[in-house]
Amino acid sequence: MVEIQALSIEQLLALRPLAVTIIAVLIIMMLALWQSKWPSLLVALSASAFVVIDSLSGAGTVSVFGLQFDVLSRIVSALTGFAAFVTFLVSFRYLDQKKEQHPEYQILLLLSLAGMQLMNAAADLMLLFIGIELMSLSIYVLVAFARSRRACCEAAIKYFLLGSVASAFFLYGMSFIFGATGSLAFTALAKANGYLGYLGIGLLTVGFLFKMGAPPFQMWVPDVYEGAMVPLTGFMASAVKAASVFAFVRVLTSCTMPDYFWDLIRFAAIAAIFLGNAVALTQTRLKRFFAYSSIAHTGYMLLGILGGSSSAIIVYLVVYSVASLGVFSILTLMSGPDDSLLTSLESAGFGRRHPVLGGLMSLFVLSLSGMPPLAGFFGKYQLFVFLQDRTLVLFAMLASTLGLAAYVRLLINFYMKEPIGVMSRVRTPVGAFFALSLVLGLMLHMSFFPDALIRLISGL
Amino acid sequence: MQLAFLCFLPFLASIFNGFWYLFAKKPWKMAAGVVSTLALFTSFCLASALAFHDVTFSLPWIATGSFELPFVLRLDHLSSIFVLVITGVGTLIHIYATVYMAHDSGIQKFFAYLSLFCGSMLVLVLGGSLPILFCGWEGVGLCSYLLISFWFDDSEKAKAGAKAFIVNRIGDVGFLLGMFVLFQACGSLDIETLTHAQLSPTTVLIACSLLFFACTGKSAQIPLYIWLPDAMAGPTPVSALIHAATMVTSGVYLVTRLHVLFDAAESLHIVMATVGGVTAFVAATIALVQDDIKKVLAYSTVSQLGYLFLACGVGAYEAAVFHVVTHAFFKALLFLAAGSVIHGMDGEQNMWKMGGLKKAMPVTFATFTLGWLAICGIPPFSGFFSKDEILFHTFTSGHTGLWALGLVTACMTAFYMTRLYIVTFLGTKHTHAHESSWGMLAPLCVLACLSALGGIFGHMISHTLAFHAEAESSQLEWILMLVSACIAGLGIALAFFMYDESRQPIRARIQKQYGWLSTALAHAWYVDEAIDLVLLKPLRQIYGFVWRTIDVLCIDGFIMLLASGGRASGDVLRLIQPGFLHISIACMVMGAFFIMGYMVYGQL
Amino acid sequence: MASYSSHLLSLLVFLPAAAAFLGLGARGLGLLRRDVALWYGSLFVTVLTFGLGMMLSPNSEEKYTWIPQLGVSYALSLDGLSVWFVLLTLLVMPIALFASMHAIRDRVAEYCFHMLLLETAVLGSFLAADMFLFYVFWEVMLVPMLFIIGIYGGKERLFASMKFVLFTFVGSACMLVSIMVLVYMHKLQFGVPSSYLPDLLRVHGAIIPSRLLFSAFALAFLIKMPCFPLHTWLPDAHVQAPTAGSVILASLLLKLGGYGLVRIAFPLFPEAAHFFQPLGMALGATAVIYGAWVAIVQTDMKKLVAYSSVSHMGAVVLGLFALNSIAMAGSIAQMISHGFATGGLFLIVGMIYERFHTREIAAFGGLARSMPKMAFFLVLMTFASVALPGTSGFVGEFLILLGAWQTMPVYAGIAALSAIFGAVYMLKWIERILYGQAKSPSLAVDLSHREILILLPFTLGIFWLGLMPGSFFHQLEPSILKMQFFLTTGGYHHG
Amino acid sequence: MVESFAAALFLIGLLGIVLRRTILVMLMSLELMLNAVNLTFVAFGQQQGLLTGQVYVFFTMTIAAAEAAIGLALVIALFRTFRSVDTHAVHGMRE
Repeated sequence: MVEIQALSIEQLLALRPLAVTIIAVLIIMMLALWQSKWPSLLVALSASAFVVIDSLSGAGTVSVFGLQFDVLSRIVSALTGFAAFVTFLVSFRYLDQKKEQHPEYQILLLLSLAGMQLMNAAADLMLLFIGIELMSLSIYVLVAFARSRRACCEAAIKYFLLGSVASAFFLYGMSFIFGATGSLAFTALAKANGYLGYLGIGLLTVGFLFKMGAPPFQMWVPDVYEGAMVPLTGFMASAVKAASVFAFVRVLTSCTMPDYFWDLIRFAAIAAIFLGNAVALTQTRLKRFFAYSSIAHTGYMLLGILGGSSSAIIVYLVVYSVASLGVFSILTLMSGPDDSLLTSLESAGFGRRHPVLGGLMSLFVLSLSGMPPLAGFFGKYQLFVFLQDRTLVLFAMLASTLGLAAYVRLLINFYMKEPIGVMSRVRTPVGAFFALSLVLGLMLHMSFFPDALIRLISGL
Repeated sequence: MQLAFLCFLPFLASIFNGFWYLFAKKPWKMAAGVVSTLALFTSFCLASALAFHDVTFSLPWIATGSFELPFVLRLDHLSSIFVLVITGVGTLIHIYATVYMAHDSGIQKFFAYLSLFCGSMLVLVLGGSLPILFCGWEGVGLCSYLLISFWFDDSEKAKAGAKAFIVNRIGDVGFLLGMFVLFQACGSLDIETLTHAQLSPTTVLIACSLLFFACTGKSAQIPLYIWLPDAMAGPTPVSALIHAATMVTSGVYLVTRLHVLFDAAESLHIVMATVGGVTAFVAATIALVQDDIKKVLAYSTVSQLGYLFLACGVGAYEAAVFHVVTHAFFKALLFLAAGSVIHGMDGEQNMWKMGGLKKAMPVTFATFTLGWLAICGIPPFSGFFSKDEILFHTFTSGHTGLWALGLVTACMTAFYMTRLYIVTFLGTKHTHAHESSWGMLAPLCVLACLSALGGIFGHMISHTLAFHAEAESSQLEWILMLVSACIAGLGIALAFFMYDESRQPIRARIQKQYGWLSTALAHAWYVDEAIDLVLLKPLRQIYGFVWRTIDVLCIDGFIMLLASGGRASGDVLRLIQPGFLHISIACMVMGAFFIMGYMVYGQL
Repeated sequence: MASYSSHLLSLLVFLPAAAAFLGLGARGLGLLRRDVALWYGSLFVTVLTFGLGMMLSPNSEEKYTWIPQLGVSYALSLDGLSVWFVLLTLLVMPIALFASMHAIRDRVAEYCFHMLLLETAVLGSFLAADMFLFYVFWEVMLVPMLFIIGIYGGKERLFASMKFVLFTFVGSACMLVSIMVLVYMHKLQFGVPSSYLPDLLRVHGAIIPSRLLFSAFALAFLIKMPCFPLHTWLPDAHVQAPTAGSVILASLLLKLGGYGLVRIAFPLFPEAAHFFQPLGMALGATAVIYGAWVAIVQTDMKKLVAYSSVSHMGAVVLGLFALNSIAMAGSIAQMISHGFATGGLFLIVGMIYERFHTREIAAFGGLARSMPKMAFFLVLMTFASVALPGTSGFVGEFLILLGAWQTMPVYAGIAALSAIFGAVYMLKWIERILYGQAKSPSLAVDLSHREILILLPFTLGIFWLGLMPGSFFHQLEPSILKMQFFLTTGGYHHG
Repeated sequence: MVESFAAALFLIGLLGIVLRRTILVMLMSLELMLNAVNLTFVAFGQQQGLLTGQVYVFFTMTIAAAEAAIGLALVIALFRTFRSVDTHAVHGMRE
């Protein structure tokens, strides 16, 4: 018999960010009646801002029902909240241009944010599954948001079908673990050994590898990243990937796996790094290019998982997400009315026409490529410095030269090629400018004062 | 302190002239020459003041950890002789050159290079340690390059300059390696410590042979003499100063300076002697058929230098120094006289186009005669005493074969010098040539006196060197003197007989009969062409081959392979991204089954 | 050695960068056009940094903890060895900027930005005492260089800049891995990770890994050097880079390879240095001969000078791997002299290119007649690079060969041949350009006073190091002794 | 015993998705897979003697319903733009 304890005050307080998100969703639904776009944006912004601030100010570990709010989960919730905040700001003008300005966009995004918070804090597999499904389903719909465009629908249906098959596998794995240990709590995972337990965790891994976009299940990443709307791709590349990676880390840290399992992860990491960087070299469309580079970064995170220290992975997550948020925000501004600028041919010489945006893009791209002064390098350095498997690290560094080649090709394209014909002047709206400066500030802070980030993660 | 001043004065003059040439607009014709001549003349006075005193001057130069390399100048008996010769003959040649080059546009540049040369030569001669000597050694090589290709409009002259510099550099590499061997053996490169250090015979042998190789480069001996004849492309005063009086003797100076080491390397003596003798003989044979005045004098210089190394080989260092001094006098005289002839004939150098200049240029004729007598070795003149001394020492040291070779060469020297003398000055042809001005003739006269009296005066100086106890066996000496005087007379008579106007048909018959020999001699035994064929052509092939294969093919090829490999793998991996939905799902399911199987299989 | 921590070092390093970012925002100072303001602004900054550099005492130090969890500290230190490289940087940057004023007409703002950023990166690399910080500045250098070659270069500049960046990045990737291993070994042995160089010097590991780590470091530095098999990026980068880019590449960036070897690779792994000594000296000797041979057949002036740099740097590698004090002092002198001589040569080639707009040697002739001043400087720089006594080249070359002969006579002998082949390719080039009949006399305008002012510092440098290197070697003394201490005792005690 | 039956059911659902061309049938086979999971939950719950197995079934059912709703909505949107629900029609992006 499961008796229900009374909820203490700080348990309730721990639930505050989740509650605020849900309440915001309800308010926006009501506001939808007035057909004015501003209030729903404001509510969404304040909700996500609240999530960020509240998560950062929380302390200690609190466990409520099946959730366990500890330091790391708060950081990732804050990160996802920040991603949502920036996505709202950046996509506001974008939706006007695409004439798709409906309040449902904010609702679905907030719902996915709520799902992610559930995932981050989950201590029970079923709650984790509910969080994953809540996030995924709202993202499926968001991908198909611009119903009229063929690419969106195609990407959405692909993402939906593959996603739901992966969830089915995930669920099936959960049932095996339930069979092996009798409960779905993370604490029970440690006892999940023998046929049933390992098979169950194997299936869980299938689900997670799909959600993170790591090979052998990364077929969907390029198509969906290219099909979806640009701000949404940014949100997926940063927040969705961060939440799923963090969930995978929490599951793996709480279960003891035999060596051959880690070889599987090692294979996935190597495949991701090599595939991501190599294919990125051949891409001409910018969105597809950054899709492959995100696969490569998933590979680095998998490598981090092998290293064992989860705080190092979180630091890398934060650094990567911030950089990719920045990149995709600029892509959103670049895309303009008809997504024309997003191919390397048309975007040649972009840096010369728009020095400020070009400069920001170079900064974010250099951070992604791991160029020293910026946060990307620091992320990679602290991820690998305590990794025992040196040959793997050497391989990762050498494969990142392929990545560097791809990024440098992009810089060359931006600065050293002559623009073809007249390039439409890109105006940066106030909201987007504020979001970009926020992202830039965060990244530069992490570049020059990285110890603050580490203290935040370990200390809190 | 005066020693430093003596050495650095020419450098100052060179810098002054250089800046004047580059930056001043209206050059006053004679000023550059005057500045350089004054500088060298003051050096000469200082040198004569300091002569034969032991003076040293040192400045800190390179000092890293234990290795100390100060800039040391040391004047002692031997180097003061050389300094006097350099500054004395140098000043005379400077005066001559001021007039000779008066009409040339780049006169400041010429005198800048000339002073730079004298400065480097003084550093070479006064150098206290081998690296300082080496600095002078290469500085002199640089100036000879700059001066040979002074008239750089004609690319032939520029190539001759480059050839001289590169051949010298080959010798310099030998010098470097010799220095390293010595440094490794005795830890210091100072000449004093080297002469007193106990070194194992093998290191001494290796070091001395390397240094000797360097001397052959600088003093134009057998393997590396090819650059001297081409060096005649430079202006005549340059040929006189550098390629007759001073630079070419630096090899002999190095050997005499390190004579203690060279004495210790016994097996090297015979090599040096034979190289010297053979060079003398071969150069003399080539000089027999040359038509260009300066080429004849160039080959005669090579052969006289051969004598010097013959003397060093047999251990007669005093004789060598004595011959250097006298050779400097009469060879400089001959070159300057030839220069004034060329000047008079407006640049014509082929002696067959001259003739009968006796009347047109009386003073030049008179001074040339004195020089001619001196070089042939006619008794009262300086050439006789120094050459005879060398032959005497060769004979007494038991190398009779080399003595005979030396004697034959002496005869040939007399023959070709007289041939030159007759064809240019005597004879009935009336070629119009204007006598040079007194600025050029005065140095000629001074040099004529020196080469006439030099014999007695030089004999006295060189004997003061007294490296070895002088065994005076006067009776044998008188006989040998007589023999060499007769040989010289024979040579002259033969030449008079052969090259008299009336003997034209006999000459034609000999020409027909030994035609092949004279063409071979004219082309200097085809040595240049041989070296070009055997060494330079294959080297040029190698350079091209090395670049094309290693750089372009191997390294770049490998890198391009890697780069295209990266790109190709990208393209291949891109192809496995199925656009079709059902293929994606199929791949996904296969992946899932693989993982499930792997987990179960792993369990076994 | 008494060293007082002064903020001067950080100011010196970051002043150009600050000015760079300031310059980006500049809208022109009232009366001056934006370009002119930028030119003279950045020129003023580099001269200011030069003045600042003058005030430094040669063993000041500065250390703050930056990332305690990873043991990374922000540490800058200036000692006898790095003071010369820093001064060389401070000297070359204003010259490069001043020389490129006429050449670069458009996109001046970006040009000044990248040049000043490059100066900060190079200064930082020479001063960094923490391996993490060294690696940061080492990589930061690539970005501005990429842009300078990429935007302002010749026809295939994109290919050349990409090759340059990737080539160096591969080397530095290996270096980063070995830095990480070192930091980890320090954590194992002393409990707390640290990437501060003096701490890392105390780390002692087993033989095999230290050899691997040394080869990783050596790979990065030999690529940057560039040494024989890894040099093919240099000719492309030089040919395509603008004049100022080439000067900076030749005078500064190549020196980082040698500096890295002396400052980091040898003291950290003395035993491995001794193990790799024959290989290193063999590579150096082959590079000397190979560089000279290939330079002889070049038709493009810049490629010829680039391959001559390969030959000179081969001599430096030979000297460094000889591991004795004479050869090491010689290599450092050779590096500085190479900075002067080859920097000067590139400047002159740039000036010729500005007049004739071609770099093909065959297109020239008889320039000495119409351009005597240029001929003087060209002959001087050539003979400095062919190691003629009295110029700085001789001091470096002589000491290297002398030192190398003590350890490996065979390789020193081979390298000594460079005197011949060096003379061959230099004289062949000089003769083709300066002597013979003039081909296009109308374009041959002699050097203006501005250009002579640009060449003057290098000429004075050549004669200063050639004739009076006393102060140079005196400053160098303590670092060389420290190096010897590490190489002899440090090495074998780890055994 | 019941789990193996549920595993067979899961497999059938999986094959349904892989082999069939129309997306609607895929959705149906998806539902089949989720019901197979429910079955395994109940089977293991009964094996362990725990009621929680059956409670989990409710969770999976609600999520399956949500998925079905969204799947159908996407199919309608797809049909409106592609005029067909055939998987082969859906291959616009090829890069």
